[in-house]
Amino acid sequence: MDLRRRTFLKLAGATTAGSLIPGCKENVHQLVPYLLPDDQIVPGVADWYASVCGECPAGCGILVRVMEGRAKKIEGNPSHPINRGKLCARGHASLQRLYNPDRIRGPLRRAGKRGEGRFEPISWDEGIASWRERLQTHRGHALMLSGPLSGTTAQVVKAFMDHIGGPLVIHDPLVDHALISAVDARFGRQVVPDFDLAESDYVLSFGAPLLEHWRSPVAMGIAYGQMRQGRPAVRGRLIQVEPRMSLSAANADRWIPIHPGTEGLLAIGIGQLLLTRQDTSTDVGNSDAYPDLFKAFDLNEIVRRTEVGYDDIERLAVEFSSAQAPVAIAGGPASAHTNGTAALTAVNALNMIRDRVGKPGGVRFFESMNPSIFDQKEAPISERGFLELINEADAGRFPLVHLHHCNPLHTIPPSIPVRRLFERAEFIVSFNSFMDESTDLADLILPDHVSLEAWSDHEHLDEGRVPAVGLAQPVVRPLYDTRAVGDVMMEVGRSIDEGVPEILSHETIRDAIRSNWEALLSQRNRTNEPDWFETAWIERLKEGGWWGPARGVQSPGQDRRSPGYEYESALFDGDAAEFPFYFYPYPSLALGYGEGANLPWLQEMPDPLTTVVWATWAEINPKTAMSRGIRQGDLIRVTSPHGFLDIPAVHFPGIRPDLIAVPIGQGHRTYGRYAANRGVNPLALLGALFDRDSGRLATAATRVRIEATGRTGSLTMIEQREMHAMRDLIGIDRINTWIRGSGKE
Amino acid sequence: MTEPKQSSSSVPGPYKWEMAIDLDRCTGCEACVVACHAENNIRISGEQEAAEGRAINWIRIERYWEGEYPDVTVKFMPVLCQQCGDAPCEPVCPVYASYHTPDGLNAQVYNRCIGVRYCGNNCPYTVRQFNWFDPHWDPPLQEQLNPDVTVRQNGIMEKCTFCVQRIREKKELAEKEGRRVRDGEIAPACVQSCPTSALVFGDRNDPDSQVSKLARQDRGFHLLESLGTHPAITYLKRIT
Amino acid sequence: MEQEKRRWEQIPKINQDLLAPLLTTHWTYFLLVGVLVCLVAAGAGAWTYQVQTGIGQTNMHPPIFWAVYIASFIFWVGASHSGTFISGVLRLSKAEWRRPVTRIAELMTFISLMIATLFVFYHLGRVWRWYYLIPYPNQRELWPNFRSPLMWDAIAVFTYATASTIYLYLPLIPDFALLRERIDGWRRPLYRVLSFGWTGTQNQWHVLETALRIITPLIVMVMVSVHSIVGWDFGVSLVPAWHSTIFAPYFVVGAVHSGVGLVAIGLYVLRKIYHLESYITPEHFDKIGKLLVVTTLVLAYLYFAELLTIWYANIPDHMWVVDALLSGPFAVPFWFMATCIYIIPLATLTSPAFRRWPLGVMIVGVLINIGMYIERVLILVPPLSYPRLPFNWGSYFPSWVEMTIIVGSLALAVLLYALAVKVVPVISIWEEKEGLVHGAHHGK
Amino acid sequence: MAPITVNEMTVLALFEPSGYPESLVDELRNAGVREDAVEVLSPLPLHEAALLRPARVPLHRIAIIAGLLGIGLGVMVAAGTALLYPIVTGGKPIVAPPVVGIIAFEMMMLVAIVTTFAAMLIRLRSESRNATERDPRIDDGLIEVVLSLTHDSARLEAVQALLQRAGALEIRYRHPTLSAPHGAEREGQATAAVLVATSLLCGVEACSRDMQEQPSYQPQEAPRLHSPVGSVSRDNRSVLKPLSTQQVFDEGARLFRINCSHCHGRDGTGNGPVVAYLKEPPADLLAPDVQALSEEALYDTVTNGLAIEGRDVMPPFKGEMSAEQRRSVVAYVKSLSQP
Repeated sequence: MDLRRRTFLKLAGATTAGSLIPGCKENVHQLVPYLLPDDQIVPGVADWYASVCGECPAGCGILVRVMEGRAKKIEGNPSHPINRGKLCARGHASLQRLYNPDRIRGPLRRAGKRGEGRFEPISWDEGIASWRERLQTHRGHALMLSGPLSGTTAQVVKAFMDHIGGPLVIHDPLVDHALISAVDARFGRQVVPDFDLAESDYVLSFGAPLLEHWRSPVAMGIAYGQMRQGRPAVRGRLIQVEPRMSLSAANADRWIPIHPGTEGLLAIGIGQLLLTRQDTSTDVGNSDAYPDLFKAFDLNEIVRRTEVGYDDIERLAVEFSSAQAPVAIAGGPASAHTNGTAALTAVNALNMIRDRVGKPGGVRFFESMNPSIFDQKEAPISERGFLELINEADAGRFPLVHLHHCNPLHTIPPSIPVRRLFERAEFIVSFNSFMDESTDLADLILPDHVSLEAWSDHEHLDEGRVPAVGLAQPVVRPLYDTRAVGDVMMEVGRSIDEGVPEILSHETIRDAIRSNWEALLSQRNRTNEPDWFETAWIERLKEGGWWGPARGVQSPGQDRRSPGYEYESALFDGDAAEFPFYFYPYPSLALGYGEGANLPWLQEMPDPLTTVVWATWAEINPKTAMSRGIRQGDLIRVTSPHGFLDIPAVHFPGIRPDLIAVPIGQGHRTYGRYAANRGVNPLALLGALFDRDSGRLATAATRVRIEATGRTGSLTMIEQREMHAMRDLIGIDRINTWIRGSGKE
Repeated sequence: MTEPKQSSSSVPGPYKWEMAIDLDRCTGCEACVVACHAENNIRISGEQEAAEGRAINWIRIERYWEGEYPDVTVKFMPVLCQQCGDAPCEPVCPVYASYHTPDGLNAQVYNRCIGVRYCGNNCPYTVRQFNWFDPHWDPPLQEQLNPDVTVRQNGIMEKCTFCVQRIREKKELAEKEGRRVRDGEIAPACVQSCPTSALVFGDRNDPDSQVSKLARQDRGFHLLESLGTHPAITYLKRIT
Repeated sequence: MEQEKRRWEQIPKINQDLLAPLLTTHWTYFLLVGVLVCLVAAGAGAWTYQVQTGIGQTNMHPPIFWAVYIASFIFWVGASHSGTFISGVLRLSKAEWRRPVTRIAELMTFISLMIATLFVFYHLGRVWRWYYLIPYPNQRELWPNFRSPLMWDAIAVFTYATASTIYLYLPLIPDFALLRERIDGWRRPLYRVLSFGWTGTQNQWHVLETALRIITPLIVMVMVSVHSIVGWDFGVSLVPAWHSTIFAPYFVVGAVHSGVGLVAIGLYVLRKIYHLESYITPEHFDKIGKLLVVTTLVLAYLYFAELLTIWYANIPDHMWVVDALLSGPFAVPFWFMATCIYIIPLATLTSPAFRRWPLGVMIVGVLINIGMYIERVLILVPPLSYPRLPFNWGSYFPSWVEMTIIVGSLALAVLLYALAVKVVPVISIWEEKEGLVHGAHHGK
Repeated sequence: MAPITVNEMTVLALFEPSGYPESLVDELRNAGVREDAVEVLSPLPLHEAALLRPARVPLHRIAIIAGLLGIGLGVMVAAGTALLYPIVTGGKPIVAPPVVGIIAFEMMMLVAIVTTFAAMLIRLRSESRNATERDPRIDDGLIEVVLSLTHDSARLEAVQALLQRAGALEIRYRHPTLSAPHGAEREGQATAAVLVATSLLCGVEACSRDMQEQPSYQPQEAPRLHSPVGSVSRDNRSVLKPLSTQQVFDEGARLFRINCSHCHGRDGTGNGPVVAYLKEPPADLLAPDVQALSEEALYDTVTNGLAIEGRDVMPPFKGEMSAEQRRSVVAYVKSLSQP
C-alpha cells in the first residue's frame, strides 16, 4: 500500500469524520439544590415516619420510609402492640393508594345528569359554599353514610352530624354482627372477644377466617405462628369446619367439609358428647346452664344434617375435652346464614362447657379503660338496618346524603335497594378520594386526604390485651388539592351557627387530636414542666401512638339469654329443585369487599389457593365440573333467583360438590383503571335474607344453578399448568377457541 | 469486597447469608410477595403479561393440592432464589452477569446481562425472571420507586437478591462502627413483613445466629437437595 | 489415445453447460428474487419491531426461555454440516460421483452458517450489547466466561465459518480464473481479485490440491466438534431430558441427516432449472439415497437409545417429558416428526428403483428437513415446559413475530443461494474437466 | 515473425492435449533450457510425473506448526486471560480443564486451516505469471508451454524448431513488461473504507445508555419536595434537644458572634453597630420577658425570623444555619440569663 502523503491525509480525514457522526445528545438531569433547606430532609438519607395503616379497621402501626418528601416503603412499626413490626399484603399496598393515578385531584361538581359520571372541577370555596347552602336548607334531614371510624375523627363526624341533625350510619361489610350479638347475648359485652390463639393448644374453628379478615389478620398471624412453633414443647392444632376450604382451612391440621348452615348443629353434637363425658374429664363448666340447648337434637339427626360422620364428631369431642387449652371460634361462613347468631352461641357454649372464658389460650375480655375520652362510639349498623334506612329515605327524610370512605352500591347487594336511598336524595356529597360506584352518583365531591396524608388516631382500648391508641401523622405533603374531611366539617359546622360542641371548635383536626391526646396523656405521663405536652406529643409521634400496660382479664357478664332459646336451622332463598347448588361469595384475601381493587399490587397478587390474578372466578368441585363437562377456565352461567352472572370456572378440590364459591372484590363499573370493568360482583346474586337476631346479611343463604356457556372466560393464573391444562403444542385448542370465541358478547 | 475489620464478636471471616423457612408457620398469606414488590421496584405486570406467564415475582407461594375431596390437603411452599452454593446458573452465563459474591450470595449484574437466558433454563427452581418489555408505571406511581434499587430495562434477567441493598447498608454501618453485623439486624423485606415469622435471615457462619439454630433442626431440608446445588435456604418440614 | 482425444474435445461443452446459469437469466429468476426480497423485508421488519419494543413479542416466558430461535439456530448449523460432510468425506474417499455435488453442498454450508449466526442475534435479549461476548480489554470489568457452553458455541461457529469459507473458496480459484476470461461486465474486476492471479501452472495446481488434501480432514473434524458443542449446550445443563450423554453424537448425525436431505433438494432443483441432467445423474440420487438410509438408521438408533434409557429408568423428572412427548400434549408433533425422519425414509429409500427417481429423493429430503426442524423444537420446548417444581409447568406456541422471522430467514437463505448461483458456477468446472479426462469411468 | 529484440524473451506454445508429446520437457532440457524456465499451463491438473518439480512449500509442516500455535493460543485465551483479568467470582473456579481443552481444539483447527490457506495463497501469488500470458483457449482444452529464455538467438531457433517438431499449433513471443502487481491502488482504498466502518461501529456503541436513565428519583433530583408540616420522623434531627454541654455553648457563642452580634450587640443587650440604621431597635436578649420565652419559641424566631404588624423586623436564619446550629444559638441565648 503506497502511503503517500495525500492518501494518508485523505484517510485521516475520513476516519475522524466517521467517529463524530454517532455522538448523541446527553439529556440533562435537573439537580436543584434547596434554596431554603428543609430541616429534616438530607438528600439520599431516608426519614422514617411512624403512622397507622388505613387499609382496614385493624389499625396496625406502620413506619413509612420517606426520601426527600416521597414515600418509598411501608413497614410494620416494631413498637406497636397489635402488629409488632409485621404487616400484611394490603398494608404494603396502601402506599399505592397515595400515588394512585386515578385519585380525585380536587373538588368536583356534577356536570351532566346524575349517573352519567361527568364532573367539572370547582374551587374549594365554591364547593363548601354550595354544601353549606344545602346544609342550611336541609338542616335536620341529613344522612352520613361512613366507613369504620375511630378515635377523634369518629368524635368529630358524630358531633358534626348531631350538630346539623341527622343520623351517622357506619357501614363496614367485614364486621361480623352475628358474632357481636352472640357475644352480647351470652356475655353482655358489645365487643369481639380476644381469642388467645398463641397460648392455645387446640383451636376448633367453625369457619372463622382467622388468617384472612379476623379483626387484625397480622395479629392473628403472629398468634398462629406462636401457636404452631412458638413454644418448645407444645404445637397447637387447628381444626377448621367449613363447607369451602379457606386459607385458614388450608393451614389447618384437618378440614371438615360440613353442610352449609349446620355449624351450630355440629357444635350442639360435640356439646352433647362433652356433657356425657363430663363426669370423667376435669374442669367442665357449669353444665346445667344449657339444659335446653344440648338436648334439643338427637345425635343421629345431627350426623344426617351436618353430613359429618359420627366418628368425626366423637373424635372432635374427645380432642376438645382432652386438650389442655382448647378454644372454639366461629365466624365467616358459619355466621353467614339466617341462624348465624344461634350457631355462634352454640359454639361459644362449647367454651363455657370447658370453662375456657377468661383463661389463657381461651376467650378473654379485658376491663375497659377508666373513663376514656373515646367512649361514645357509633356502632356499625347491620344490612337489615339499611332496610329501615331506605324506608325512611322513601318517606323523604334524607334529602341530603353524605358519603365518607364507603361504597354501599358495591358492598351491599342490589336486592337491598340502597340505590333508592341515592335516588330519593336531592343532594349527595361524597368525601371519597376515588371515583367509585357510589361517588359516581354524587352531586358534589369534596375529596378527603388519603390516610398517609392526614392526621388521625385509631383507638383499640377495649380489644387487645394491651390497650393501644395509634397516632397517624401525614408522611408526605398532600399531593393534590384535597382537604381533610375533619377540617372541612369543622369549618362548615362553625359557619352554620356558632354554638358548636367543643370538639368542633378547633381550627383543624390536628388540634382536635392534640387536645384529645393532651387529656389522654395527662392521665399518665404528665411531668411538671410547663411544655410537658409538646415533648410528650413529639415522643408519641415518633413512637407511633400510645400503649398502656397489659391489662388483667375481666370476668364475663352474666348470661342474658332469654329463656326458652332454641336453635333453628338455616333457611335458603330459592327452591332446591330449580337451584341445586349452595352459593357462598366470600371476601377475597387481597381485595376484601373491593376496596383494594384499585391497587395494582393487590390485583396482581395471586390468590393463595387458586393463584388467579386480575379476575373473578367460580370455585367448583372437580368431580361436579367433570360430570357437567366444565373444563378449567370455561365460562359458566351462575343463576340465582335474583339474576345471573358469567364467571370462569376453576377446579377447586377443597369445596363441597354441592357448593359454588366466588370471591368478592371485583366487578367494579368505575374505580380507576386497575379495577374498572374487571370480573363480576357475586353480591348481585344474593337475596335479602338476614340473620334472625343480628340482622347481618346471610350471604351464604342463596341457592344457584350453573350451566356451561360453551365459551372460555378470561382467566389468568400464575400456575400456568392449571391455566389451560397443558393444551397441545400445535395449539389446536387455541384455534378452536379462536373459531368459537368470536361469539363472545 | 474489603473484609470487615476484625470485630469484637467471636466469629471471624466473611459472612454467609442464609435463610430458614418454617413451613409449619407459613400460611401462604403472600405478605412477603407484596413486600418484595414494594421494596425492589418490581414492575406491575398487567393481566395480559400474567396471562402470558410473564408476571414477575422474586418470591412466589407455590400451592400443591394433595389427595381427593373430602380428605384433600394443601401445601404452601414459598420459593425464591436459593442463592445456591454451587449455582448452576453461574457457569453457563457467557458474560459473568451471574456470579458468586464472597458473602455467599448469587448476584445478578444487570449491566452485563445480554439476555441469553441460559441461566433461566439451568435454574432447577425456575426462580429467574426475565424483563420481556420495558417496565411502565403510570405517573405518579413512579414516585414510590426505591432509589437504592436499579429499575431493570427490557432484555435483562432478574431475581431475588436477598435485598442486597439492605445487606450492604447494614454492613457499611457495622463496618463504620467497627463491629460485626448483629444477628437479626439485617432483614430482607419478606423476612421483616412475615406475620408468622416463618422466614428467618442471618449469617450462617455465626453458629449461634437464629438461622443457624433453625437450620440445624432435624426438620430441616433443602429444596432439590439431590442436585448438589447446596442452596442457602433451609426449609423446615411442616408437621402434619 | 483416441478415447482420450475424444474426451478432451468435450471440455468446451462443459464450459458452455456450466457457465450457462451465469450468462443467461430467465425472467422467472427476477420474479423469484422479488418474492424472496419481500419475505426477507417482512422478516427484517419483524426483527426491528422485536428489538424496538422488547423480546416480549415472542411467546417465550418462564420456564420456556429458549424456543424456536435456538431450534432454528441448531437447524441451520445442522444444515451447514451438509456441505462439509458431503464434500469433505467424498473428497477423502475420492468417490467420483462427488464432482457435481461438492460445490452445491459447500455453498449451502456457507449460506446456512450466516443464517445460523443471524438467529443467535434474534435470540439475544439485549442484542445491541452482543459485543460483550468478545474478549477485548475494557474498563467495564467485562470478560467473557469461557466456561459457558455459549462461548464454546461462539468460538466453534466462528472457526467453522472461517474454515468453510476457505473450503468453499479453494476449489473456486481455478473457476474464477476461467470466469475472469469468459464473463465481462461488473463481475470481471470481482473475478480478477478473487482468482488471485491464477494462471494454471502445474505448481499452482499442485499447491491447490495439497492445500485441499490438508484442509479436508481438518474441516470434517471441525464439523463434528461444532455440532457436538451445539449438542453440549443442552447436554451439560441440569434440565431433565436435556442432561444426557447421547446429545453430542445425536446432534452430529442429526445434522448430517438433515444436511444430506438439503443437498438432495439442492441437486434436484438445480438439475431441473439448469438442465444439468448430464452432470447430475440418477446415480447421484442413488448414492444420496443410500447415504440417507445410513443416517436414518444411525439417528433412529441414537434416538431409541435415549428414549429407552429415560423410559426404563422411570425417573419422574425425566418421565414427565417423555410422557408429554409420547402421549401428552406434544404427541401430535412427535409422531409426525417420527414418521417424517424415520419411517418414510426407510420405507422409500431402501428400494433401489425409488432411489433412482430424483423427484422422490427430493420429496423425502424435504420431509426429512421439516421433520428435523420439528424434532429440534421438540428437543428444546418439552424439557423446558416441565421443570422439576411442577407448579411452574408451562406450554408454548410461537408468536407471529417468531414465525415471520423464521420464514424471512429461510427466504434470505434461498435468496442468497439464488444470488450465489449468478456469481459462482454451481458445479466445479475444473473438477468436471478433471473427472472427464482422468476419471476412470465417468458416471454416464 | 516478430523482430527479435535484445533482452528477455517469452515463448508461448499451444498444443493439442492429444498431440502433446510426453517427452517434450526432456527434449527442452537437453536443448539447454533451464529447469525452472519451463511452465506448462493446463485447464486441469496434469498428473504426469515429469512436469512436477519438487514443491518448495511444505504445507503439511506449516499446518502442524500452526496447529500447535493454535493450541497455545486457545489455552492462553481460555485460561490465561481469565486469570489475568481478575473478575470477582467469590472463590468459584474460572478455569476448567475440559473447557480449556475444547477451546484449545477449536483454536488449533482455526489457526491450522487459516495458516494453510494463507501459505497456499502466498505460494499461489509467487507462482502467478503475468495474466496476459494465459491464452484464453487453454480453458477449451489446450495446453500451453511457456518458456522464458535469454536473448541468445541461436538457442531460440533450436527451441522454435523443437516446438514445431513437437506439433505446436501456434507459437508466440512476448516481452515481459514491468507491470506493477495490479490492484495495489485499489487495496489502499479498501483498507481505508474498512477503517472508517469500524470507527463508525464503535461510535454507535457510545450512544446507547441502558439503565442510566432511572425512572426512580435520585437524590436531589427535581422536582424537590418538602417534608410534611407538623410531622415528626423517628430520628428527627431538628427536634432533638442538644445536650447543654459546654461544647454546645461555645458553638452557640461563636455563631451568635457571627450572625447575631451586629444587631443584638456582643453581650446581647441590643447595642450592635447596625442598630443606628434600623427603624425598629432589636430586642434586649437579657430582658426577663425574652429569657422567659420557651426554647421552642426562641428556636422558631431564629428559624423563621420575626415580624411585628406585618413588617418583618428580624430575618429568618433558616438558610444560613442548620437545625443543630440554631439549637446551639438558642441554648447560648438561654444561658445569657444565668451569671
